[in-house]
Amino acid sequence: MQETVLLPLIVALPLLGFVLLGLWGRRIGEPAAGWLASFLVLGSFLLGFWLLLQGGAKWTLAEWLPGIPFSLRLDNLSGVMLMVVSGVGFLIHLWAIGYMHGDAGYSRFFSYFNLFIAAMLVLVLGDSLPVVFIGWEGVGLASYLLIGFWYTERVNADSARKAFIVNRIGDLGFLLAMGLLWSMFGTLSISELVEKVEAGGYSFTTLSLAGFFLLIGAIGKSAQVPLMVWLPDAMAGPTPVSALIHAATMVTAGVYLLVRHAFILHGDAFLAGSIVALGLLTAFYGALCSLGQWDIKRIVAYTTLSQLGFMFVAVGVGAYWVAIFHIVTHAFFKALMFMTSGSVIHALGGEQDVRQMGGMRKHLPITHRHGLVAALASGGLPPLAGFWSKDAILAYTFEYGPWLWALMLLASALAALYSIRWYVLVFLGEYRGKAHPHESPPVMLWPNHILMGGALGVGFIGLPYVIDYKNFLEPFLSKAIGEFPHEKLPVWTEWTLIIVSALVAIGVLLWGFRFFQQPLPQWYARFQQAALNGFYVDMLYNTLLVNPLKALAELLFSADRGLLGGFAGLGSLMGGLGGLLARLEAGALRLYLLGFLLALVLLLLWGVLR
Amino acid sequence: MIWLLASALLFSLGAYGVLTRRTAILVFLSIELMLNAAALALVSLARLTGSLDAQVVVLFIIAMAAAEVAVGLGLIVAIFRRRETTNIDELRQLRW
Amino acid sequence: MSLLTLYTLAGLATLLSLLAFVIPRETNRWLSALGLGLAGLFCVVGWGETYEAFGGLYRFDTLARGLSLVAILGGLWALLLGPAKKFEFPLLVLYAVTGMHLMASSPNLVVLLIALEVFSLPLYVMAAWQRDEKGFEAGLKYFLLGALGAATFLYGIALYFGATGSFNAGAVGSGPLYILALLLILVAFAFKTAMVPFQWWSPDVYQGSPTVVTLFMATAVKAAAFAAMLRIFTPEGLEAWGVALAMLVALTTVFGNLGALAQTEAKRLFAYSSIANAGYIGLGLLGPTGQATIPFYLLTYALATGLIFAVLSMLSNQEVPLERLRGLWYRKPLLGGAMGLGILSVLGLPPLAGFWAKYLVFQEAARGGFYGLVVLALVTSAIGAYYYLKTFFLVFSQPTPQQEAEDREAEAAVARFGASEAPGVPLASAPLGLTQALMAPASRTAAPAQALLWGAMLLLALLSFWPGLGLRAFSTGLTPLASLTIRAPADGATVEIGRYTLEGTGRPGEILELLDNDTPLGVVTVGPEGTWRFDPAASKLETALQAGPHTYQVRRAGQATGASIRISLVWPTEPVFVGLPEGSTVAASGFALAGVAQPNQVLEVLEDGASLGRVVADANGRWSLNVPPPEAGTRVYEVRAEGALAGARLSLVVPQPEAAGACTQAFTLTNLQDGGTVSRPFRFGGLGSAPSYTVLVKRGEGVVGRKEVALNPACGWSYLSDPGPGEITYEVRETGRPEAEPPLVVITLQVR
Amino acid sequence: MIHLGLWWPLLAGLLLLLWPSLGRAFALVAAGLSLLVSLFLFAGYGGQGLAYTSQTPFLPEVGVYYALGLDGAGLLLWLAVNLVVLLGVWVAEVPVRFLALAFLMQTGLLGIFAAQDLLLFYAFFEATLIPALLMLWFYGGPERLRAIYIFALFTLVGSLPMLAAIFAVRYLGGAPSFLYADLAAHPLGGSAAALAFLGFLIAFAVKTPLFPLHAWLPSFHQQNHPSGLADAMGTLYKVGIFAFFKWALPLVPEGFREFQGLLLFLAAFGALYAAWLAFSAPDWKTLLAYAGVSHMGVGALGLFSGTAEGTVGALYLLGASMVYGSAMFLLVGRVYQRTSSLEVAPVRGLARHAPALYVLGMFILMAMIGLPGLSGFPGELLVLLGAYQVAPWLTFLAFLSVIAAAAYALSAFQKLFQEKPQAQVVPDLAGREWGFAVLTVGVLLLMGLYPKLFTTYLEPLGRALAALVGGAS
Repeated sequence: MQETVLLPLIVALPLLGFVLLGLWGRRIGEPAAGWLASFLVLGSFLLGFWLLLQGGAKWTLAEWLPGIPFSLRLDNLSGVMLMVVSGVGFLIHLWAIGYMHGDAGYSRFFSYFNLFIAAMLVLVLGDSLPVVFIGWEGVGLASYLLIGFWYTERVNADSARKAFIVNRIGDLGFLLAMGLLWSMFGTLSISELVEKVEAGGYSFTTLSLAGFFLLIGAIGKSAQVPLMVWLPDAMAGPTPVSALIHAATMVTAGVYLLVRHAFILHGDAFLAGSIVALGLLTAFYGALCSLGQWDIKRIVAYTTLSQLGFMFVAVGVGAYWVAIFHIVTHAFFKALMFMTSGSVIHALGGEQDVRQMGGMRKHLPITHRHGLVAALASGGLPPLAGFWSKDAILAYTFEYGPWLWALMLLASALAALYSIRWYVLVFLGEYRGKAHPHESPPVMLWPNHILMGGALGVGFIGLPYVIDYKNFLEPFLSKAIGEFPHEKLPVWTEWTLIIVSALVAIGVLLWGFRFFQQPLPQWYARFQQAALNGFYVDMLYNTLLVNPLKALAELLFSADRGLLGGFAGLGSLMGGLGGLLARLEAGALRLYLLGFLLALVLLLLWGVLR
Repeated sequence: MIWLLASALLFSLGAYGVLTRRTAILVFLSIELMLNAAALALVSLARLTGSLDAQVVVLFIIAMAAAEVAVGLGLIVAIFRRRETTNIDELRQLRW
Repeated sequence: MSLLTLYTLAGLATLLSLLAFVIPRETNRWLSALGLGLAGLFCVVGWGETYEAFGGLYRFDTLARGLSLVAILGGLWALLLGPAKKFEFPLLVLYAVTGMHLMASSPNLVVLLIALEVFSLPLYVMAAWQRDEKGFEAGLKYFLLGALGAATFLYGIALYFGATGSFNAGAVGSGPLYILALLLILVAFAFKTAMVPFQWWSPDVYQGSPTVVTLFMATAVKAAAFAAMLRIFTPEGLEAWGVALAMLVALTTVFGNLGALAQTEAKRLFAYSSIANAGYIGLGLLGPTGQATIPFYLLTYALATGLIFAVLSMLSNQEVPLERLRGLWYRKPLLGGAMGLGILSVLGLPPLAGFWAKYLVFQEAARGGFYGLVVLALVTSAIGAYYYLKTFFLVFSQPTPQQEAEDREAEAAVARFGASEAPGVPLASAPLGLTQALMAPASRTAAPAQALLWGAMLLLALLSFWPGLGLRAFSTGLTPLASLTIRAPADGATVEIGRYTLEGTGRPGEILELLDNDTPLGVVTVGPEGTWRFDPAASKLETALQAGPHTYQVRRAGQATGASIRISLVWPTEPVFVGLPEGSTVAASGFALAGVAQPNQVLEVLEDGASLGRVVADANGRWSLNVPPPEAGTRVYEVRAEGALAGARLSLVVPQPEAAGACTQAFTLTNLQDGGTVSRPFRFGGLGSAPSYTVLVKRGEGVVGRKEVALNPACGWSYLSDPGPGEITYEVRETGRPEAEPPLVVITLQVR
Repeated sequence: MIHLGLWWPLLAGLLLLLWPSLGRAFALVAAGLSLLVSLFLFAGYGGQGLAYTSQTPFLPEVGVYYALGLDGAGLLLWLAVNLVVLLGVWVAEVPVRFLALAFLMQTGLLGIFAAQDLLLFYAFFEATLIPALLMLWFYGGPERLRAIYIFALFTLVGSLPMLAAIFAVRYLGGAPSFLYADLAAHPLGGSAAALAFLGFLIAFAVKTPLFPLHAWLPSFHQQNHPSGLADAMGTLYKVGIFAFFKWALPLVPEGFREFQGLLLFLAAFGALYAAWLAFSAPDWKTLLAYAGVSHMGVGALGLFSGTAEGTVGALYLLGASMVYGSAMFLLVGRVYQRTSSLEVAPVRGLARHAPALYVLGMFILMAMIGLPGLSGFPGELLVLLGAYQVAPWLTFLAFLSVIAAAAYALSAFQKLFQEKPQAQVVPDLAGREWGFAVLTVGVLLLMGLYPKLFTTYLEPLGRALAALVGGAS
């Protein structure tokens, strides 16, 4: 862990991309901007990988703010996240070169893309909380810019603003957490916090309050139940944006934050319970909504929501390394899913409604293969990546409580259902649309190939202990997250769990395969209507929160003008008083004489009697 | 000592006169009365302390009163010539 | 020499009243203007000296000069802007200014009364100058109430004479009669300066009389009245009239500012403003150094209000409704600008002189301890800000076209008919269609009037940026009476402990408290010539002689603040005596010498060259040595740092020890300690009861000499010896006791 | 050197007033020179205590000195004022006399920050009012008369209690003169302290502006010259926080402790109240006015918490809000010059035709809502850290304004720049505006990414105040 200036260089590369493309984007022109952006991300990937091999790195600028250093730190945990962010990020950059072909703001897009990567890297590498916060809000800004990339349409601009504001609510939680930790420990750098928390000597409830604030921050960023409204609307952005930001990287930042602060959350039953509850609720909400959507990107968005629910449950039950493992696997197969949807949209000339698709198996053979693998991996078919991480989560939930395991099993069944629904509606049956689909160019296909390989193989880095094949991820991560005691399930229960989840997955996939091909029954149509607009959550928020606040603002505005009236009233009161006094001068000389003598007598009396 | 009380009485009589009379001349007359009350007080004090200054001052007062009468009556006569009345209650144009 | 002001004013007034019938009106006006100018010049010549005349009745000091100048300024303004048609106007102005000059410069009450009448009578006539309804009403009201005021004043003087036995202002008196007298006089002056509740006359009279006379009244009359008040109500007698004046001031500021809010006519509005300002000046009376601040305030006030009323008088002599001022800046920039500057100064906006004046006056009241009154005055001046700003913005707003048409009409009418006041043109011929307000007399906008406007504005600007100039001018010739200062040592200096004494000025015979770093140091009475001295070393306060910063503050008993200096004390480089002033007499039976030196510095004390022993200064640099009974006569004591050749000297007088009867004190040896080192020659001694003692001198074991020492009448014995260097021991026994007996005291010394 | 820096703008202003023919070039050079001087002063600052002090008696009998001196806070604010004036002169399309008035006001402001004598401070504090009034007067909107009344009365009526407080501090405290050192050496105690502090509170609350006394601000900004220069100078005139920090708290710490609870509540409530109001502001100037009130509320919260971080945060936020507040006003002025309307409501979609303007607007707005990496964030973070220790609930209340800020800023921004572009073609940034844009963005980034440059000098001041006031709630 040596101090090296290469660490900030990792962040500087994409930042350089942002600046170059931002200022001279037009001059750089169409394909060159894309390649430049992609290679910069590749550069930071390789640099990060090389530093990780050397056992991590550190870089600090002391007293950036009084008592707060600007410090970056690459350890195993942020190493894994770095690999995901820059690796998958690079692939999506390549894919976007093809996808964004012919768009007017081509270089502007890639400069924002690089800004996002830079902000995400700062978030992941930041050691002191304010630095993480810079990345945290930087990522929010990038998502605002990218969602509202085609800002000329009102709906895109509105959803960008909505995303930013909801994220800001989460950020407030993060800020308050920083305030509380500062007032408790007087420092905000995570390494010192770890020692201080071990040292003890603080009231336990305030620490759990800090944990709660962090949780609010994570909910805001990872779109968990109360603050999940912005993710579906975020699909208004171009598909690579949805793939990178709203599948692979940004939404997982919340999980990363919780895992990074595992030493605060661990051992606090209340917090763990609430995380599990939130995760479960989000998983079910995401799954059910996804089943009712018609827009292809919204389907995939809700599936992401559901998978995030899984990750939160993993963190809740204390399986921190499993959450990161699920992030890695999810990054691969979800990005693949998004990119295949993107290829399909690209092929159909921008058509996003699933009802106008179908039969892509014949027209786009290669994309079909990617779609099949993505659906199966997301559904949790045994040998693929999705199965292993989901199964690990299920194992830990069984430890936490069998009732939770049953619910999670149901959720994974739903996951299999919506994955296969997505596959069937897009690739099977006859083509219902009017356009004539053509295969995507190689620059879009090759990233998908790599992701397909990942979706197939990445599961094997975290096998359960029963399979004698060594588990690489757990020891690697626990060095950074910290050792948390965890007694292993007996062997036979582990095997039964694995077999049961495998059987459920295969069964549901087959059932779904057949179910979605024939005309849908009546009860499903009614359910679909409700699920389409997210069980009316948006409408609920508007009536309960947004409109009353706007009305109150109007009221306050007129009240403020009234305040000014109040001061003017005070003035006129003085004027009235003055008028009264002036009235005294009634002009009659006798009155004056009387006034004079009366005052004289009074003064003399007072003078003598005093 | 008794004369001091007498002058005080005279002074308050003058004040009463100022308040009750309506015509300007009588008001002015009662003010002159108050002046003479002050002169009386001075004379009695001179007698008490035996100093000559007070008596000289009384002479000054008489001269001053005369000057005041000259100017005052001139003014009152001018008003009478223009308004045919010296009732001070009618002069009420200047107010508020 | 400086009686000239009085002579020019009075002489010219009488001369002109004789010649007025013969010389043309214009020369009459210019002559009186010249006379006023000359009188002003004589005031300025010999500024700072005080000149007594007529056996104390006429005192021409700085106060008189300053306020006469203000009165003359008012007079000049009235003269130049005043009507030129009738010759009486300049004469009346001259008489009034003479009266005001007299009032400003005499401490005698009777002369004040006469001066009051001298300047009031012309004013009554000038008030009724317009010869119309309102003019006569104003004149009559002013006259009757004025007469009433004069009567009260006279009665006050009578009682004052009864209480104090003298007519001079500063006489000391007590008891109810004295208070009654002072209150009566206060009422008379409250009437003259239009303080509430005696201000009834001023709004009506200001509105009724011609604007020029209002100008004269507002500026000059107040100056003269306050000059007299400054002489009568001096800070010593504060307890008697202080609270009464405070009540008057409180009522005045409230009434003046609030009343003005509802006014629509300019002259009446500024009447209320001048009532309020009278209140503020009253504040100045309550403080210790009112003599300097009030004239400064009056000067700035006179300039500012003079500007305002001058502009109003240039607009019209009758009433000036506020609407008439709208857009003045655009129609007549000079008038608009002058009015704007005047209003801002009276309002007290910081960079302008009005602010410094108001600040100084508020500070006086704060120093006098009337904090509540200061806060009230501040709040009312905040209220006042409203109507000042309203007028200011009115002047600077866009003029309505109808107003511009009125202006053009007025110019044409003036051109055709000449000023309503212009000599020779009867008023009647002007078409009655024009409102009176329009008739702006042509002579008013002539060159001299504008020159005066520019002069007043420049003076106001000068006072805005260098208020110190005005303040110092008014406080030069000030009798040391008022100022309380610390003159030595200089503020901020570093001084050696013990080498300095605190000196300063104050009122003769006054008792002052001294504080060192806010802890009482001591009390000192001021000598007859107004100076006091105090040696901090003599004070009981132990921190008095510590090194480090010291803030010495001197205060009058019962007041919160006074003059103060900050010096930093350092250890003296070479030792010095403290506590015993030069040449004081000491006890023949021995006394203690004390002083200050560097901490734990080794010193040697010598008496007429003979060492009395070494002594070590303690941690905070203090040292002391008990001197054995010295011979009678003046002895010179010297203290030297070890190894130094010379040191500080102190000569003290030792009286002849008279026989004190049987000495019963026990035997003591006061100065030397066993084992100390001494330089040659040295003396030691102490007290005892035996008639005489023998001192045995031994080197090692061998006896070197024996000497008998007799007890002096003050029961003290002392032994002077000058042995060779080296170790020597002394044994002292009562004479006649055998050698073998243990001695009363044995000391061995190292002699250098 | 300090005298040159202080009086040069006045001289330049007077020259411009007398010879308007000197023109804009001279104004630009003058503003540039004063910025150079303040940069030179900043560079030469040794980092400890008061530098460049000079003291000559003005009214010795009364103890008034013409005393100047600059510490960390003074230097930062000098830089901010001079920079904003340069920006204003550089880009505002205004008659030359207007620039002269701006220079006059600049001297007043620099005087406020450099005065070391309480009465001199009071004189500058009031004198700055006159050019502001004249600017509003000569170049204001239709009902400027009412706005002037309100503005002048608020300031004047506000500052007279301060005069009473000055007396109390001087005479009850027993200080020999009005010099800051003397006054600070004799802090005022007992019952008078509360009253004295109340006097300071009223005057400085008007200038912060703290919640109830902010009523003059919206009308002041609405009626001012649309070019935004007058509003920029108005933003600089929000010296309340500095005044509290420099004069009110150190001189009357005991009085402050009694009012601390109330002040914390007013600051926090004001921050949220104003941010909420900004959401429904009909035009850009009202919106920015309320945004300013909200940021100053947050800053005041930091200062009144009495902690070292809070004070440093408050001062830094004051400097930052001066830069981005004024820059935003000037930008709105440029938008007015292009579209001759300031309303927020109608959609104008300028981004299509003026992308550079769009990016510049984005930068300044993001700085305003405290996006990390830009100048708003360090101040707000420090305020949060400081205030949280003393009043966690009020800090939460105040920092809700962070969300409201995002709401009002982005919705107004969206209507102005994004959505359907209008037909009328709007010119993008022209020659002079590029300089303005580059300079502003550069300063925002510098203050956001490298706050250490300034906070090292503010740190000792913060700790000294915290020690004095004790930070207890």
